[in-house]
Amino acid sequence: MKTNLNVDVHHLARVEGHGNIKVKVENGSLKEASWEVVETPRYFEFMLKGKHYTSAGILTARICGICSIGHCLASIRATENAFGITIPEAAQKLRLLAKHGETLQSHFLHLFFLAAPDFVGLPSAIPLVDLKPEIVALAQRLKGMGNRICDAVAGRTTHPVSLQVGGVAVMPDKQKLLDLKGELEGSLEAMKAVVELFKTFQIPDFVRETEFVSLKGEKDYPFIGGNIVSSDGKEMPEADYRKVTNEYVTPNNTSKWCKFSRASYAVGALARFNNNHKFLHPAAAAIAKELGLSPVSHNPFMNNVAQLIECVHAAHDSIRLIDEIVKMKPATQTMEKVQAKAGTGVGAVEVPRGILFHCYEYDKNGYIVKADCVIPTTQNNANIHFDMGSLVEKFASAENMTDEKLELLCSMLVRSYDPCISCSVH
Amino acid sequence: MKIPLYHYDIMKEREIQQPVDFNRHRRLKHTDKTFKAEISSITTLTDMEKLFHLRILDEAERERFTFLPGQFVMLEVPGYGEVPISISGSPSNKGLIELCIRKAGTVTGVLHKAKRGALVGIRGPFGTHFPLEKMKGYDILLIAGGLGLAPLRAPIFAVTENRPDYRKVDIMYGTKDPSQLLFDYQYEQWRRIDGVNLHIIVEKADDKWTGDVGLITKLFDKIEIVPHETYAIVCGPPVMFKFVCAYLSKIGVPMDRMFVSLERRMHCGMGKCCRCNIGSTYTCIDGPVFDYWTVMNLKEAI
Amino acid sequence: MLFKLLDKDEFKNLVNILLQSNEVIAPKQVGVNVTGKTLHQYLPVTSFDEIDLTYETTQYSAKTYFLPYKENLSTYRFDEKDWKQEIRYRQEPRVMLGLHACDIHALLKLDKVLARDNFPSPYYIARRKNAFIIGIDHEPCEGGFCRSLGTDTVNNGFDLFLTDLGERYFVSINTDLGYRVLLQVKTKDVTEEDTRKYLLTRKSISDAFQTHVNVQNLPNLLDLEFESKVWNKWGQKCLSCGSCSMVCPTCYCYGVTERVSMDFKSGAKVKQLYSCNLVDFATVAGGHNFRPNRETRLKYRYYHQHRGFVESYDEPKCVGCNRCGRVCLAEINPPDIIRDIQMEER
Amino acid sequence: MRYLSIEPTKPKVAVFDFTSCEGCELQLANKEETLVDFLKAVEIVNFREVSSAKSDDYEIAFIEGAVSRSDEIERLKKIREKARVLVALGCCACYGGVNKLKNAFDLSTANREIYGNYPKDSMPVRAIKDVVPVDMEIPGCPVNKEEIERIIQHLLLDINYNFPVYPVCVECKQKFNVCMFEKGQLCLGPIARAGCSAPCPTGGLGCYGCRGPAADPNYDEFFEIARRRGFAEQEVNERLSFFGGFNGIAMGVQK
Repeated sequence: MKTNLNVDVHHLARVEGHGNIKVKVENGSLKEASWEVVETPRYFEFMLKGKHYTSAGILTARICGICSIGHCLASIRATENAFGITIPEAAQKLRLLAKHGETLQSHFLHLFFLAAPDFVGLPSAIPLVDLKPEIVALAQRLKGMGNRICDAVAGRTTHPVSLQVGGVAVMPDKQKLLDLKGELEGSLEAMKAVVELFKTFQIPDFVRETEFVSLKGEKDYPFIGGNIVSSDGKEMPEADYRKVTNEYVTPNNTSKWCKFSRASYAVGALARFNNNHKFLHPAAAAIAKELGLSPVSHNPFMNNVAQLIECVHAAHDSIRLIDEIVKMKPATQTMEKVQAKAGTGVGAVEVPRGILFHCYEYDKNGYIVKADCVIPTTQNNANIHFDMGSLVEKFASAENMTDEKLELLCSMLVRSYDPCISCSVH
Repeated sequence: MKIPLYHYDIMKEREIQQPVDFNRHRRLKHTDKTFKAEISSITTLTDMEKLFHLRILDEAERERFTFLPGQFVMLEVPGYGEVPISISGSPSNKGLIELCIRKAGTVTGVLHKAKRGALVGIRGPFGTHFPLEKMKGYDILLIAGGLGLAPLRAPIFAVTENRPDYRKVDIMYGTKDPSQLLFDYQYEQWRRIDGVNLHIIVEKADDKWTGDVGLITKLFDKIEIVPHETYAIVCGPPVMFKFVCAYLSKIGVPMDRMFVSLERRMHCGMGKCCRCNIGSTYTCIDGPVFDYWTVMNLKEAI
Repeated sequence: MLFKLLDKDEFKNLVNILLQSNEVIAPKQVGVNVTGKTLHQYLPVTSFDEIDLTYETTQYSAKTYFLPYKENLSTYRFDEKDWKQEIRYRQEPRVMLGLHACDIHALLKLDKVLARDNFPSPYYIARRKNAFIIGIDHEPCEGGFCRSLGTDTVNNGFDLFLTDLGERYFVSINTDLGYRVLLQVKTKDVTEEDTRKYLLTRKSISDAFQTHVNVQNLPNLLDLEFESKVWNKWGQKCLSCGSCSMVCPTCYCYGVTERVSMDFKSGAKVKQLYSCNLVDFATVAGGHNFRPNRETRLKYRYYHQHRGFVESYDEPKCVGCNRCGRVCLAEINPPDIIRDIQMEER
Repeated sequence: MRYLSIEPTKPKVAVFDFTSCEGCELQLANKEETLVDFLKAVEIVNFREVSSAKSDDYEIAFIEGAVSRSDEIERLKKIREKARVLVALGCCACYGGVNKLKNAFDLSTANREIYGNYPKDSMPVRAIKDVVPVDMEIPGCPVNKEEIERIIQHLLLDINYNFPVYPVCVECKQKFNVCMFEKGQLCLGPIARAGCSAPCPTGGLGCYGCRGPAADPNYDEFFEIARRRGFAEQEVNERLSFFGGFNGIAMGVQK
């Protein structure tokens, strides 16, 4: 057994943003196992002060280039809640469709480009272009489909334009939607190939019990708004999010940490699956079974599997949504008239990496007085950190353990959370 | 019941089926069909300019391609763009198109990277030409400044190859400094032709320069001009030809016997894109060769 | 020209029949503006109900269906050491329904440049000859000065032309194809009473024009006023945004760019409509800009419209639709500029 | 390029991220239909967001993001030393981007309010060109992948790439859109540089000018239009300052 291990990863690769891993094992005992977020802070909550409500969604989309649609949705929902606006049904459907598009884009980006290289022993997906062109083609097709949905509904892939306070500014072209529907239907078969690929991946056997927090489904798998629920049995309205997140600052992280019932909690695909699996589309639920994921799973590496399951669900649900949208009359209203007023509103949205909260206080002219954003990865950071300690304790004593092997294992742990670090610092 | 409207197929028109000939303006043709040409030779003239020899590959197309001094072609590097370039070579040199090109933008940048054997496209020739027929029996002044020698080289060829048709020929050429002199390897040849005088001047001499120094108008001191017996072709930047033409006009050369070649942005060469418009005049159709009287009447020409 | 009467129900039949096997472009309402005014565009339609023939004017002209904003002039296939050029002009027949007289005049003007002059454009001709044009009379639109330019009525350039007589349309038939298409539905012969009604309708439209502009002496005047301060005044306002040219039914100038695909296996020569108001319109390689100032660029736009075009074709390029005036955020519009040049009191 | 008798080269490319959302980097992995060809045209040797391989041997460095911390200055200077061509990728790198909005606030107050007892290292945001010389700036939030592809093709041949200089209105009109002002929305289209194909107005959002100003923008008339159409100075100025491209331009300020 090797008694001294040392891992020092500066700016971990294949994650969004800048984070470091430090692990030290001396004489067989764990000295340090830490996950540090060193991203430069941008002070978005400060920038928002004094901004007009029309700009809030545009600005906060820039918190993250990967989940910009999620930020925009949470932002405009917070504003709508502050102003007391209910958006038209068509807009609700369009927003959900845009969100599914983002989920597909983001999850497949993570699964293929960020996570998968670890399982096949490559530094990145780039060599696959020559080694396994069929996998790259699959990745392109599925991720591209997510992007095309975003393009059609939100006006752009990254940093949406049509998602605005009051609804969705333009009704997408019917033919475009029908084309996408065809693509979605065709993709279901392709996703089966991804499932087969995932069956060949060896997922580390590691469990650490924790609390899972997500939005609570009433009739559907949860995505936009509603109550917050925890696997520890707690529930509260989205407006009371602060009672759940309890953000606090640590000396070595530019991202804050969160805790609820325990020292840390987890959000994301696995949390959503654990809390709401009964609302999954049957096809998605079947795949969960096939890949050996059953609730409540406390293996953080299974988050990858949960993401794949969500992709299948999102594809099926997108087909349903498109069917409903194209049936609407040509002049269906997609925007509600907006009247600014003083007040505070919270918007909670399940974005790819977990539950996202935006909260704004407005003056009577619709300018922001105070803003607060709590990002999924912010909520996960403490959990990642504690997982790391537990992971190292479990594996450090394993036979043939080397610095490199431990580094890979720790990196894989962080990546399995698909952290959005710039986002978490904001 | 259905009404399918019948389809008009332009490809069935007799005119468009004829071989493309850009000299026949009115005929319906494939306006964007390029003649594939090979860069058969490249001569480096200065740091910025190279002379490209182009040969149209198709024999029949090459046979049909004729031009007059002063005309230009649209030279296309497929995938990178198209630029208007005046033809620098001799019209009698059949099938060989010489283009002197300065590295200035994207297309010319690519061309300067290209090597012998490169395949480019040519459309043309386009535009008006110098009236060499009318100039017969007169004294000829051929005046160029800077890159202006590129378009002037074609009339130099035409005049020297038909030497008996013209009287005294004076070639005047000026550049900023000796390093910018184009076609210096040909000066000796021109000088040796009977009755052809070559005068060269630079604005700023270097260590080796022993010739004249100053603006091109200074060369007029050396030349005897019989105003009513003279035709002049002036090629160069607007400031230069403005001064030259003003001088010639002052000593009595009629303005409609001086010819200049104007440079404008062009995207088609066919009077369609309007980029070369000067007021109501298309430089590509009504020019690039204009007599000085017309230029005086074109607002914004100089 | 032959004339027939067409009941509105029969007209609907006609449109439905045309829709069954052809692409139909027609005026369609696309929303309302900030003051509540309805906005229309010429767009592809799939059913009769989408069409609104009572439209005042459209934001954009029908030009784009003849001169697309972007089109491939040619494409290239690159292989190892050679390339192959491909050129296509094919355009399926298309119905242009509900064009006003000014838009048809615009096509007649474009024909002069693009189909009849030097280097006729096969791209344009293919589209033009495959368009089945049904025009329609209308009340004068706000700010439109087509009457001053003689483009409020039209005698050719269309297949069928409709004048609304209430229950039915008075149809002018200009082409053999128009005649044959009309045979598919029930029409009536024109009575003396109908003719009288038609002429009265025409007269009432004609009398309703509010905006008048004197363009008779413009070609000379524009030369005289070349240095006029009028250009500074309006030039200072110009945003150089090109919107006027984009909505103009007769502006045809363009730029060409080429591109290569990312796999370097193909390329395209792309034509994109441009505007003489854009800052780099006359910039040559090497950087010299022949028109660096807004006022010069604006001036040249008017020069082309009212002097250059007249010199070449004995008529102005402008059809008086005033779309450029309406789209201009700076409120630059031909009637005001022309009056200013003529030093008329306003 | 063999038809030009030019042998294609495959330059070594690195991508680095500074203060940003990493959305522009993501664009490099987007436009899936040509991604494989894109990856074959260049050799990516360092791109942390998608690869754990790291090499310091590169010719072209793409820099995403602005500079907002002292360690970033050092990192950037090292990259500048190694790269033959340094490209600022996206609006944050070119102008500072939305990050620059924080410069309007007192940093220590912001730090105290957000980080309490553990203030973080931070400084006023700067564009890349304010720290090291930049060879090329690719504007946009996010950048336009199609444009990136064309730029790469130009870099391969070492020839200039010309960005459009005209305003967004041109491309917006070519999309057949109704003017945003007509719909009652503020839009920087008339003064902002095009090249994006106007996705914002097409999607129902007035332009925010992420590509910076067009050549020779007519600010005076633009402000006059905004005034005439009833937009408040605050709203117009918020727009102008949003992406940092219209540095120092503001309505209601005497020039």
